[in-house]
Amino acid sequence: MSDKVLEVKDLEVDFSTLNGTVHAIRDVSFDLNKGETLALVGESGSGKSVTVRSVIQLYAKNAKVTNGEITFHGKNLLELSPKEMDKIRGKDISMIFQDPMTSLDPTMTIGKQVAEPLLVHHDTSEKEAMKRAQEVLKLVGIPNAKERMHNYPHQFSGGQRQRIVIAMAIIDNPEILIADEPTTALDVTVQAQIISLLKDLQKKIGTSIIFITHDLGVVAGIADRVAVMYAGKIIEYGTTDEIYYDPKHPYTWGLLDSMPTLGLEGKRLKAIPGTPANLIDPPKGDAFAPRSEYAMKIDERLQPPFFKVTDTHYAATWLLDPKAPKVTPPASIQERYNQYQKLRGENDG
Amino acid sequence: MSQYLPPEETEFQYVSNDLSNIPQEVSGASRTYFQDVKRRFVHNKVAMVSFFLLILIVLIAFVGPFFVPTDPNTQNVLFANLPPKLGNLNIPGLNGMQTVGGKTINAYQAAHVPHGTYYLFGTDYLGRDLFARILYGTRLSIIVAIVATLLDLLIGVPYGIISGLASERVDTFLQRVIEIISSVPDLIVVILLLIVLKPGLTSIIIAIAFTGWITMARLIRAQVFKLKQNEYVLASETLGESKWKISIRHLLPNLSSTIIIQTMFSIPTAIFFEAFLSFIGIGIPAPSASLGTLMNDGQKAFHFLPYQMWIPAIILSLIMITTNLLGDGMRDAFDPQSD
Amino acid sequence: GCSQKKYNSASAKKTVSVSSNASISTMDSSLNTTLVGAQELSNTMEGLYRYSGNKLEPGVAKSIAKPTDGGKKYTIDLKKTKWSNGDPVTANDFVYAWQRMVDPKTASQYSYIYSGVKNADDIVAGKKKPDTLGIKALNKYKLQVTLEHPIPYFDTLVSGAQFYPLNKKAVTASGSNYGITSKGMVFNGPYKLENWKAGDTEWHDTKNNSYWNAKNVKTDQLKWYVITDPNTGLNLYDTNMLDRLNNLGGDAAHQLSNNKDFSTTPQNSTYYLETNEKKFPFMKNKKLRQAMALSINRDELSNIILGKTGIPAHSVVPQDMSKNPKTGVDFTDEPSAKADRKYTNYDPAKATKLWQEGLKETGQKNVDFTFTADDTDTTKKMSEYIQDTMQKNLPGLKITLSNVPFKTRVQRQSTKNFDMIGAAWIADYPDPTNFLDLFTKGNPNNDGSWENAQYDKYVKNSETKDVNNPEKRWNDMLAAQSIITKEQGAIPVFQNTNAALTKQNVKGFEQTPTGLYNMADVYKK
Amino acid sequence: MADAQNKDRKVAVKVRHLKEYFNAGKKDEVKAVDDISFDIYEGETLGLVGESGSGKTTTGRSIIRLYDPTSGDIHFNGKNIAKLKKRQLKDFRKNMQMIFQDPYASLDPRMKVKDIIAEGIDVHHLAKDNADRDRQVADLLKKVNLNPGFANRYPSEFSGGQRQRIGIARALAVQPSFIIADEPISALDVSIQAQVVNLLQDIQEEQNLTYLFIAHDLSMVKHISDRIAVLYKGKIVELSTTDEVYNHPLHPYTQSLLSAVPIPDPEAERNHKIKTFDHNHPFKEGEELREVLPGHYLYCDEATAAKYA
Amino acid sequence: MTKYILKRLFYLVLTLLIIASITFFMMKGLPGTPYTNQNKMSPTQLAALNQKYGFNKPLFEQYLMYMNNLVHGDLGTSFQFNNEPVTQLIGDHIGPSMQLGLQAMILGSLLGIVFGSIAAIKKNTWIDSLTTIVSILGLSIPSFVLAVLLQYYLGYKLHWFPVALWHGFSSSILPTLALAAFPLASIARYMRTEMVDVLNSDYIELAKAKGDASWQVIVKHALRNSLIPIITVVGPMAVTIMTGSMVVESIFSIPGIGDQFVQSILTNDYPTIMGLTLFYSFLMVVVILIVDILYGIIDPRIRLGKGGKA
Ligand SMILES: Nc1ncnc2c1ncn2[C@@H]1O[C@H](COP(=O)(O)OP(=O)(O)OP(=O)(O)O)[C@@H](O)[C@H]1O
Ligand SMILES: Nc1ncnc2c1ncn2[C@@H]1O[C@H](COP(=O)(O)OP(=O)(O)OP(=O)(O)O)[C@@H](O)[C@H]1O
Ligand SMILES: [Mg+2]
Ligand SMILES: [Mg+2]
Repeated sequence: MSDKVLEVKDLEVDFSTLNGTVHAIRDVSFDLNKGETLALVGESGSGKSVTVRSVIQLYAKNAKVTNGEITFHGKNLLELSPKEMDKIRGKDISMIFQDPMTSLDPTMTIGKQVAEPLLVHHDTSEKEAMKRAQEVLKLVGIPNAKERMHNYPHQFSGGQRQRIVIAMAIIDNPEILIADEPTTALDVTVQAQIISLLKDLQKKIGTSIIFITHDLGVVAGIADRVAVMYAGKIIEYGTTDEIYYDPKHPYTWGLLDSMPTLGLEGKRLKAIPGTPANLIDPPKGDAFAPRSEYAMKIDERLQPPFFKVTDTHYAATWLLDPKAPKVTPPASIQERYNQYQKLRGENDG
Repeated sequence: MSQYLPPEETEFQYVSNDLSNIPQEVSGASRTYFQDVKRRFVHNKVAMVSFFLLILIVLIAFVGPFFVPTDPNTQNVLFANLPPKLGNLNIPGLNGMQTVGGKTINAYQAAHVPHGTYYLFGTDYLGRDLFARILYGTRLSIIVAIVATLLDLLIGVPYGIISGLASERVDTFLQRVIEIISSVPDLIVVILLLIVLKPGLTSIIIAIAFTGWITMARLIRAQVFKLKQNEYVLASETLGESKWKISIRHLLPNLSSTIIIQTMFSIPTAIFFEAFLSFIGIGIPAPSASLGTLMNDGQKAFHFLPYQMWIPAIILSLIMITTNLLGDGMRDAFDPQSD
Repeated sequence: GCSQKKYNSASAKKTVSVSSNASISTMDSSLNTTLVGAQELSNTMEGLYRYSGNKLEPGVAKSIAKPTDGGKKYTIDLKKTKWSNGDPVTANDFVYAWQRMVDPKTASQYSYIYSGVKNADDIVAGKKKPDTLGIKALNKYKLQVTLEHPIPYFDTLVSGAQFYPLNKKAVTASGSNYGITSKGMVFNGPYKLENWKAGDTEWHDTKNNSYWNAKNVKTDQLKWYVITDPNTGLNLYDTNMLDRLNNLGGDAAHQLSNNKDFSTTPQNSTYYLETNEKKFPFMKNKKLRQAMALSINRDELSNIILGKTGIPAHSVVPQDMSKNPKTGVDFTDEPSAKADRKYTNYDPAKATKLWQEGLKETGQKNVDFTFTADDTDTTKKMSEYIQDTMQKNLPGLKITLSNVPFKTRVQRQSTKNFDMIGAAWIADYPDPTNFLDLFTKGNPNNDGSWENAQYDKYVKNSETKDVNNPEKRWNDMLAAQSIITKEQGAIPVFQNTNAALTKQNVKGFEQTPTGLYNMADVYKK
Repeated sequence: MADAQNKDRKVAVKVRHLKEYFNAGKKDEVKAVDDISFDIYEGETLGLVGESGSGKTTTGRSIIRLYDPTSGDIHFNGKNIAKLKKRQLKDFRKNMQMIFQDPYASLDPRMKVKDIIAEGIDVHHLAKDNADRDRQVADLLKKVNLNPGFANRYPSEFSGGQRQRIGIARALAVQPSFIIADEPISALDVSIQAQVVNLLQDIQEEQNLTYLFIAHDLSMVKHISDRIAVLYKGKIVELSTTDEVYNHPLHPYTQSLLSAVPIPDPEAERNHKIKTFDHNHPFKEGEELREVLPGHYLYCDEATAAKYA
Repeated sequence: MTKYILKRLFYLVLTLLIIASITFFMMKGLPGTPYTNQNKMSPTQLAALNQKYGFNKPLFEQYLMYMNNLVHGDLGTSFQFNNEPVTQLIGDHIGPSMQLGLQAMILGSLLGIVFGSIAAIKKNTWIDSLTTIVSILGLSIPSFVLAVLLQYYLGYKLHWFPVALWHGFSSSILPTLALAAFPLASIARYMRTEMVDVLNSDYIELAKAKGDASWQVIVKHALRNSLIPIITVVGPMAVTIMTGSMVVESIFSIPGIGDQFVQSILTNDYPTIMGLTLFYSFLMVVVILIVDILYGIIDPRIRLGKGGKA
């Protein structure tokens, strides 16, 4: 496929700790198409951050990629030298982190920080870079960009800082923008602004975005496709609509159900019982099985492969095996599907 | 690797988990905070080696004198300034040879030392056995360090806690006091104290305690400022706990790492300070020796009898390095982020 | 080591570099109290007479004057000499300096040395005007000095810094700054001090061409360096930065004793111990004091611990200071003195015995003494040795050491705030009475309060009745010496010597009886 | 302020003209809470929402007297506690408790779970003996769905959700009637949030507790609250029943806030419009909190209020 | 800002006055007088001396006089060096101490920063251990031992540098090295801690994500941010070192202030002791003030006078 900008294949990442080896990423594969937004969702510790950090190879010292391939423009990023990787970082692939309050160097003016990628990667003169920084700052909605370029991070609000970080990430028109929970630390109103900013930018510069969050509301607003992670694996992926309206994995069901939605509400929330899986000694079979009411014997022994639902929708659960008994998803999930069908009908009609 | 067995029909059966009663897991084995600290510490080889070395030094310094029959203060003037010698082994530096006026002579023969008598670290200007003196000196230096540190803890820690918890006005006052004490040169404080007091172990300790606690108080105060914002302290307050009890129940235990680490830094400081006092002549009164007085004496004879300075200096450095490395190790062990 | 040469500048001809153990606090001859100051004053000033080695020679005076009026009047003719600013040195310069010295407003701490000059004591006490002092300028170059009683050692006395002339113009012009900087000072001695400030750790003396005897001064420049660290001194000497290294410590002296540059010169001083008989009346028991004296092995102490920076002292009067006026025998080598050495020769068994008897007689069991002494290296080592040997030989005695700075020790001494003290006396003038006086009843320096009427009588006789009869006087002093030695009123320990290193090509370092060096005699071959 | 609709209900907490200024009188004065008044009825859950820094935490902490109010009254069970001396606080603290936001910072890492939970029991001498204390701790652990066997463990061994339950157990230990929950779930993972919210609701039903529930996650607040107060820059701009606030928000800020909440529904998100609010000129002269509709309070001037009448 | 500085200046003056008062009364309470031959002086002479130093006045009056003189910059005259004004004494001797102190601070800070940074960057490698050991050695060898060793081996044996004395720059090298060991070692240790913290921070990660090579990250971002807290340590340390190390000065026969300090103490030279104490305290409080102000200037986050307790 020609419009794939990034392909991750069979990625496995371990961390060695005093307690033992943490198998944080266990065989993760996905690809990213040009101009699309792929959302990675899943509970805390499921491996979202480690996955994307592997792409730009910024991870803790105790990390080790034990297997896999990350292809970008025909090159396996995992085989590049640190120098070659430096050339890609911030230029072709850039990244935004969760906390805007700590992501900026407190002792450097924001203009300089925004201009830095240009200065690092091109022979741009300082003046030109600063001019460009000013443009980008204006683009992300910093008022009086010209004057405020010379201010320090602490003189900006959280929302403004996140805009500055975004400005920095897009100044060199990267092909891929990785956003690791870019709005989690922000207020809903500010979050909404940042998300619409990202959407606008994507339209303008055509970047592909990998967007990490555990807020399903945000995902619904921004993503074209969604990959759901659990215990170091992707367990389901598909278009946003497919994941929201026709999920197949019990974990995805639980995730959707635990959200009190403004539209659908019941007296009690449906919680996913139990605690996340232990990644030092991950279960042999389906890691979610112990918390699932749909667990089968096979789940204890074998990890489920991906079962195809549609061309774009895959889920790793034995429930999709033809041999499995017919399952009825929880009522709320069926409700979603029905609502979706109705909406579709309306739209088509 | 286990062989892959394709899924069988029979395995596609619900196991009907009891989800209302999932066995509740807690991460890892049951470990207290201190067990964790210990674990991290044990994994730090440098710190462990330092720890055992230090223990060894302390043991030798405290137990050694019982096994070494030589009295550290016995003078044998005829055997003054003999170089180190270990048995009849001919190890350079430990063979009792000495260069006097360009000629190498056997100092033991020259002084008519009876056969079979030898001094591992040599003797000093009064013919005292330096090995015995260094044993006692090390012990004394360690006592100075420990006692001074204890005093430091007894003043610095409460001072810091009070300053951190008290009202802004009291805090400002306490900080001014610290500011004043710390802007008077250490040397003068100590010397003035020593003029008023009688020179000796007690006054040295008091002198060290007088200025030594300032850093501790500052650190503790800063830490208390941080800790008292902690929600568990607030929680305790909402439960009606008094400030006093909060300090004991919550602050003190959580300050322990700061305290221990700072203590590890105080120990070398105290030893060092004592050495310095000895250098300017107001240290431990003779004939008792500390590493400081020994180095000081050795320094004066360095031109001719270098071993008299080298040996105590090496031992002091060893103590300093081990305590510092131990301190580093402790700091890392107490920092949960370090693994 | 390619740059070795660069630091050898001291070896340039006609410059002699010498170590000093302290800096000069004042160049005001009326105020100086230190040996370093006295040395520098002697380098740059000239009194009536000057010692060259042990020989007293005329300085500003034409010749060494003989007294008249039964030893109470001296009329001295002066040479026509000049100050370094060209002013003549006149009799009035002496009159001015002497009167200034005794003027209580000057508050000189050394004015007591004038005692014996007519009216000096009264002037110091504020009872008489300074101009009543027994000194008169008969004319520009003739000086007359009147004494209250004859002073046998008058000639030596007036060779000292306290009796130097002062240029009134220079002194008054500088006001209270006089003596704290070389600026504004004028000199009439062999050298001039330039660019100096009080507390400097390095100073240079340049040859004074106005000096009357300049043609015999063969050195152009003296460089003085304050060196307090023993290693530094040795390192500097070995790297030829110093031509003369003074005051070697015991260890160094011991190690260097075979070096050809090494020399020791005894100083006219005695180090002795006193016990406080006021505070501890039982110490009036002479057996206890004798026991203490016998418990010290002075040879071992001097040879090994002091490394020959000291020689054993058997009497309070140092050896090689005064000779029998008739036979030329040294005061400490007279037969009676030799016989009395049994009181100071190491005898541990006797010491123990005497000590126990003394304790029994006084009803004491245990004696706890704090031994106060200076905190110099040598003194510290010595006191550790004494502590050890006394405790070993004198059962029941416990000694705690208190090594304090010089000033503190002197203070404790003069306020009698001590148990046992180690004191040293350096001769102001080389005469046994300078030492014997110290232990007479009521003398401010009799710190231990030992007293003996017979002794006092002999000392008094030597200064009054027999003062003009050298032989009788000698015998009085010997008798006094014998009494104090037998009683061990003060326990002599050692006599200080200056152990020094001198480069082979440097000559003329000869100590004068007052512990100084006549730097006009020092030259480099 | 007991409005027409609720005049029969018993008021648990009555806050009047509460002000909490930090660094009062200085150049860097912060009016964290600026003259707010409201009631909390017995057995209800009042949700307090607002953007970061709007003064939610400060409000909660002032009510429980972790801060001394700058001015204003706080009536709790009929007693004005705003001016109680520190010494007198102990009694009322048995009845009012707090659950904290950060499950990591709110448990002393060096204490065992049982000692954390029993701290209140110890302070107020609620246990007859050690066995009784242990029994109470076990009961509390069971109540928050934790294995009683965990009593001897240390907080570091627990996950965020489990820790938050321990925090809840600690608050319940003194059997309070009113609990302030300051963002008790915002530090938790989505899938765990629901567990804790359910637990809070269960306990409320069981023991007829009153909650002040502080949060910025509006969907959760909506789920749990009976009434909602919207805080903005230290002032309550709107206060009414949950349905009213969500379905008929009157204040432009409330409207803007609600419109910004993301909806976990792609279809809805596609048509999502966000209302903007002018943060530079939020308040006008003559505005105060007025009851414009029965039980619906709005921060507005008289003219605006008149429109709804 | 101005208000803040004024407030600080007020406290500064207050601190100095308190220190002056404390030292004054402590000195007065000490046993002993500065006159060596007191027992040989006549009462008239003593009275003259006492009058000269004002000892004949009531204590409180002496105190007022001292304070009054102090305000006018007069620290009295030295006992030890008859009549020499203490201010002049300090002026004469501070030069070499300052020069040595500055050189040692500059050398120590530069090397300390380099060592500390390298240790942090190479955390938990043998390079880290090596720099740690070197810096601990710097902290654990007493300066007099180090001075003796340097003098003996580099000066005496190898002739690389002058053995001692104060003759131009070359003779300042060995004492500078001896003095630099402590600042070097402690700054290296502080630097390592700070740098490790900074390197763990988000903005460093972001800088890496921008494609900065590791040296760029260090130079552009990490160094500056880790240096800020170091300033607070360096200031007071510089004062301590610049006001003279008696040990090093005496070993190298340098006419510095440290030796004067000890000499004045040993000779009961009260005016000098007090003068030097005040001088030191003055430098210390001024430097601390400057450090605080600098801190605000260098670190844009800290605005003076805003927020929190000082
Ligand atoms: N440096 C590390 N050392 C050990 N384990 C690590 C390290 N970094 C991450 N992990 C582990 O790897 C797993 C995946 O972490 P990751 O940060 O990718 O989670 P996440 O999905 O991003 O979670 P969150 O939503 O909390 O950010 C977790 O179990 C985590 O504990
Ligand atoms: N101790 C304090 N000193 C000074 N200002 C403070 C203090 N505590 C809080 N503030 C300020 O008071 C205002 C309200 O803070 P508060 O913590 O109550 O907000 P919040 O609504 O709880 O915000 P968040 O959602 O971030 O928790 C903020 O501007 C805050 O900076
Ligand atoms: Mg993450
Ligand atoms: Mg809050």
